[in-house]
Amino acid sequence: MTAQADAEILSVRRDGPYWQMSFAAPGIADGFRPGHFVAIAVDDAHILRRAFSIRSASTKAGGALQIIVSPKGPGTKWLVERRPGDLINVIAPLGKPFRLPTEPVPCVLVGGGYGVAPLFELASQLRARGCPVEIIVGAGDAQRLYGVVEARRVSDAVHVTTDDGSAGEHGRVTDPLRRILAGGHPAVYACGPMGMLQAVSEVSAEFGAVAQCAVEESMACGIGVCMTCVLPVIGDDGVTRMVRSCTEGPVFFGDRVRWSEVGTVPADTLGAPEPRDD
Amino acid sequence: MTAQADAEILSVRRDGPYWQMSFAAPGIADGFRPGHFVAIAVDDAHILRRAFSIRSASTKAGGALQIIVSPKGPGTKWLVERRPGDLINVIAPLGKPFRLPTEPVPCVLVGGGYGVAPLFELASQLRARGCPVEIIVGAGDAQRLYGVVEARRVSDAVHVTTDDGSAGEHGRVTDPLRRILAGGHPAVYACGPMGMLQAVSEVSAEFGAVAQCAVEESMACGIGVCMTCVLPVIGDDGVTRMVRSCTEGPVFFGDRVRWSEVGTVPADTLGAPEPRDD
Amino acid sequence: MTDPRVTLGGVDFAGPAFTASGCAAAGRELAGFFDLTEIGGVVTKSIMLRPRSGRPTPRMVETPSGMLNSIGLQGPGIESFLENDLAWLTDHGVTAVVSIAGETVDEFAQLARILRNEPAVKAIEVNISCPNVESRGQVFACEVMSASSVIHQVRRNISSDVPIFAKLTPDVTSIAEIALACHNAGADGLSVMNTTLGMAIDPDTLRPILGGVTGGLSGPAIRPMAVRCVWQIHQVLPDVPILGMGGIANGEDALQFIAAGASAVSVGTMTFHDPSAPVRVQRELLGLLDERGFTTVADAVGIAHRGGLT
Amino acid sequence: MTDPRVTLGGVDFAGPAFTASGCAAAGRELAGFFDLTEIGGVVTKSIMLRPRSGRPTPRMVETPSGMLNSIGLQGPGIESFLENDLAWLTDHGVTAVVSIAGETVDEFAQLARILRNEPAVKAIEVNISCPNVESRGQVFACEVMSASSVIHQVRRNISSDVPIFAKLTPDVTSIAEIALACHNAGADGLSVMNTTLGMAIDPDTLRPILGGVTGGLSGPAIRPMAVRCVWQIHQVLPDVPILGMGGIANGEDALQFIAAGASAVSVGTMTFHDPSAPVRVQRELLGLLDERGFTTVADAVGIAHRGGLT
Ligand SMILES: Cc1cc2nc3c(=O)[nH]c(=O)nc-3n(C[C@H](O)[C@H](O)[C@H](O)COP(=O)(O)OP(=O)(O)OC[C@H]3O[C@@H](n4cnc5c(N)ncnc54)[C@H](O)[C@@H]3O)c2cc1C
Ligand SMILES: Cc1cc2nc3c(=O)[nH]c(=O)nc-3n(C[C@H](O)[C@H](O)[C@H](O)COP(=O)(O)OP(=O)(O)OC[C@H]3O[C@@H](n4cnc5c(N)ncnc54)[C@H](O)[C@@H]3O)c2cc1C
Ligand SMILES: Cc1cc2nc3c(=O)[nH]c(=O)nc-3n(C[C@H](O)[C@H](O)[C@H](O)COP(=O)(O)O)c2cc1C
Ligand SMILES: Cc1cc2nc3c(=O)[nH]c(=O)nc-3n(C[C@H](O)[C@H](O)[C@H](O)COP(=O)(O)O)c2cc1C
Ligand code: FES
Ligand code: FES
Repeated sequence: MTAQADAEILSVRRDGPYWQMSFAAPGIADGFRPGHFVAIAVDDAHILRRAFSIRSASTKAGGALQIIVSPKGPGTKWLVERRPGDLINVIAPLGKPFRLPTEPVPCVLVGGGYGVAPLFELASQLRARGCPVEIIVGAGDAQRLYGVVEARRVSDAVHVTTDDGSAGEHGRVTDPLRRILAGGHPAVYACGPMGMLQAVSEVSAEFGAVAQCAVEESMACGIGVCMTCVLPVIGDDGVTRMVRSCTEGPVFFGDRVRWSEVGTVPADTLGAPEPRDD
Repeated sequence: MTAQADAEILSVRRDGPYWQMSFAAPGIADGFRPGHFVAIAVDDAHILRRAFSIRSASTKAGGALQIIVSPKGPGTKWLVERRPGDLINVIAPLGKPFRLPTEPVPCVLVGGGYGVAPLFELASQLRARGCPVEIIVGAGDAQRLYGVVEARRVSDAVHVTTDDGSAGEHGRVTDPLRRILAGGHPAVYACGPMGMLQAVSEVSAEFGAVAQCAVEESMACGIGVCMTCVLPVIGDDGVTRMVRSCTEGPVFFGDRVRWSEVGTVPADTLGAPEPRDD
Repeated sequence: MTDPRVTLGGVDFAGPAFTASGCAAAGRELAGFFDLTEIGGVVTKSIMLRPRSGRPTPRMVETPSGMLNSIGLQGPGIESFLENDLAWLTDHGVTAVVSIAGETVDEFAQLARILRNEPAVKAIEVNISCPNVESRGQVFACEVMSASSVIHQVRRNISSDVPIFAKLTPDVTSIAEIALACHNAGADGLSVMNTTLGMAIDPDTLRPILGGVTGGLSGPAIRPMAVRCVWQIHQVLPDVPILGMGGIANGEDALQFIAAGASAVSVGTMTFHDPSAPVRVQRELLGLLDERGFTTVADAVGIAHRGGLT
Repeated sequence: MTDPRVTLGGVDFAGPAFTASGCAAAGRELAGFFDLTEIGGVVTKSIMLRPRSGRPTPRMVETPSGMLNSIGLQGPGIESFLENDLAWLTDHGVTAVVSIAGETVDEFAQLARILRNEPAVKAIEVNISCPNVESRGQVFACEVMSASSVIHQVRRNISSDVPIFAKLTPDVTSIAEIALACHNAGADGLSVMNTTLGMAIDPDTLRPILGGVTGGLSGPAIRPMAVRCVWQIHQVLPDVPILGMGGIANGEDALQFIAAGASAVSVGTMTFHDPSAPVRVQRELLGLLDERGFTTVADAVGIAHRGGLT
């Protein structure tokens, strides 16, 4: 189902600090579910692909995918300089997507910065199953907020927060989340920076909820063969393993990820080095 | 006088297997004399510059340079894909140009393939000094002939040869050269592949003439600091040295270059390794 | 058409290109991208006796035309490997070259004993480019004595039908010397080369980026170094098969290794760029060999030492 | 603003960036591109006792993010160097660090004696990464004994006011060991690193491309290796100045070297891309140091060993 293709860029549109791109993806778009990502090859000078959440897929005209790019380093900068008609090599869909509830339960979706990208389509699919959906959109400041209008279109309520109060509520996404959780037992979905995912998982746990979190770890291959993208995750057997976020994620249950130990190998991880004197 | 600049591409035009490019070169174009070359930085994946003979310079609109590019490897292919408005980083003018006669002597200019590039402007300057000019244009086949029409415009007579006889005379540039040399004592100028330069030098010598030859050696820096572009050249003192073609050339007197030993270090070169038993 | 088959240490392989250890996991993830039975085989990620967590993240840094990694040999341990990974390869008819790694000479010996009863193991790559805990953490392949002991122990403990390839590090004063020692100790072939040690520092924090501080540099950046290593080893051991690797991105790159003396090649880092790189490289290589008139891959091996094409 | 001045082996230099030996000839050709007195100094192309023709062409191959060269130490010999090149540098007020190379230990000693009377020589870089004709052509810096003898002889024959820097090759099992030996033999500092040995084969002729068969790999491709070498040496010799180099293209790259333990940097191959790279790198480096609150370059030296910025 996952395929590699030279995809023609259909549009590149700037939206504040982000860029929205779409490209033809014949045969790829069909398998898309929210939470999947795409790995894109950039210029010759950089050999590693760049990963992006798939924002949405359309099946018209052979299929197309949309992504949101925040230009940061050389690869993302190169990408946003592409023009319609240019070809980019893509591999998609990749990863394990968000799991949808089988019952029409209320849902709250939390997105930080460009992390809202996969949430629009998720919201639509949840609502199609009869789930009431609220979306919390957060960012450092008004500038870096993404997709508030779109969020309103696909949900029943939108809450906006910024760290500096320049738009919406002054504070963190966890403030409205806490209020929503206090008022009911929704399913929680989140995508955004690791710190936010940790906070969302912790607040959810306080209220007995488990958040599904789409993580972002540095990836060399995106397809499960290199072992660079790991983080400590507790398995069904209670054992912590260093787990690949590209194939076993990017979506994890928030109570399984040892958030505060991401970037370390916890001492009780399977196969952790034995403490040495040196 | 030599300067480095981000130059705006003004035009890129295909002409058979070659591409003619021109770019703005404020302050650079003034110093141009035929035989000079320009070193152009290409894409990020390639750190070395590419060298091109300057075909002509115009001083209009702040100055512009023209070159002829034969796409071969990644750098030249990248270059011909540039579009007007793109910027390329150039260093020019580089090298020692052709020396012009002080008397209005007859001149014969020999160009092979894109090697004719510097000859048009040379012809014009020679004619401006009252020198009658004939140009010999050669190539492997008709396809790879360059600039025959332009050559006619700037000279008194043009001779065309191809190795396979697909255009002009069937044979080598040395065939018409030999006839011309037999009929007079012209100054000889040549630019093209090393084999051709060697042949031109040898035929000239037969008739007691000395050809000025613009050589093409693989260059890493183009400005005299790396010592990659050397060839064995006999100095005024009769001693052979490995001489930089970027700063002491690209134009050399044909009788000074040890053509058949290019690619070796002749045993009597200054500082040549002593023969060893191992 | 050039015959794709190659023989390495007495064993036949379907083609001259392999995956590189650690760049293809145990093959399964690549099966969606190309037919694994078309290439010479899958060289599996170096496996150790026990499960191993590997190093903390970040485990990689992109560098000019290459990357650094400090995975730290993460893996499930030999038992789980046999049960899940090797079994999958066998079930799918994929040729398995099993890479093993240990922290002590004895661990290598134990791994060899465990593998001796596995008919699916076509060949063994002995990754001696990993740290030797018995000797100041220096890697085994840094020193003639430790490299030889490992190879000797593996050779003693495995059937003589199974060729063993010693995987060498370039980070030594004379790689030819280590290669000779490994061959004398019983290596049927040499895998050349592993990554070279490198490092990157974050310009903002001014701290090493990698969780492991230093890491292995791989990719096209190091290709000229790898071609040189193959050349130097083939010079002293012209009859010993070399599995060449280091920055191979296409058929021309692979051809350089073959001409320098490799009998086959592995494709590593470039698989991250293009998951079907191993089979693409193989097809391109065979096409180039064919164009140059070679009927077998073996005919081109080391040809650069014999004056090249004439 | 960060003070650009640095002190290396007791001598003051105007800035932390230098040219790299062999990548700037003797400076003159770069004078048209930037003011040579702004940088720390020009490290001249390694000079030998007698004129030397160097290797046949082709002398270079472009490689991914780097290049191979086999120049073979072409140069006019020390006499002509003093008369023409050093004189030009003196006349133009440019700080000269003279790189010397010999085929025997005695040639190094002779070069040192000739230079001892030259007040214009601010420091000497001893290129021990060249082949030792007395010892199977292995380079001096490959071995503790030969490296030490050269450094010892140069140190004995030159005034103690002139610091000497030993230029090391990365192609050794332990560069820290060679560095220690050189320091013990009298090197005031270490130039780290020279090129690493590499090779390329022409896919059409299937012969080595370089006239010298193998050549030195340089440029951004090898930067992670160079940063690692600097790191390893600073770890064992924290008080010895290191002139760091290998693939430096911009201020961020240079900052990596400083943080890893270099007291100053040299810019080599990237000068071919951008003739004013040395001064640009210096300006960018000083800008980055300033942004990070350093008042001197020295304050940032080796900071990655001390936990980085806090
Ligand atoms: C599952 C997933 C989904 C993502 N979704 C989006 C998205 O929708 N929009 C968006 O703008 N960005 C997204 N990212 C982050 C994006 O991949 C990085 O910003 C991008 O790879 C950085 O490339 P660069 O050339 O700008 O930076 P560089 O720093 O030059 O990248 C160097 C290398 O590091 C890797 N890398 C660096 N930062 C990251 C990172 N944060 N995550 C993964 N790899 C990284 C790159 O892939 C590359 O191999 C996502 C990452 C992951 C893992
Ligand atoms: C003085 C001079 C004038 C030239 N004039 C022209 C011209 O007018 N038109 C034209 O099309 N070409 C000209 N060339 C040749 C041109 O420089 C090369 O074809 C070009 O550099 C090849 O780059 P590439 O990326 O296509 O090939 P690659 O093979 O990828 O080049 C790799 C490296 O080798 C160097 N190199 C390769 N071939 C040559 C060569 N023949 N000469 C010098 N360096 C080389 C390149 O500069 C580069 O650094 C000239 C060369 C010189 C030295
Ligand atoms: C992420 C990564 C993991 C690796 N893991 C191993 C390993 O487990 N065992 C091993 O012998 N080599 C390992 N290598 C080295 C490769 O097998 C190969 O020797 C090296 O990367 C050079 O080839 P390349 O440039 O094609 O990648 C690893 C390389 C990378 C990039
Ligand atoms: C063309 C060329 C010639 C060189 N010549 C010398 C030399 O004569 N002496 C020396 O010590 N190093 C020499 N070097 C090595 C450089 O000084 C430097 O150590 C190496 O290239 C790594 O730095 P870089 O990547 O910035 O070039 C040379 C390098 C190149 C590319
Ligand atoms: S990115 Fe390679 S295993 Fe996940
Ligand atoms: S190209 Fe560098 S000296 Fe001529």
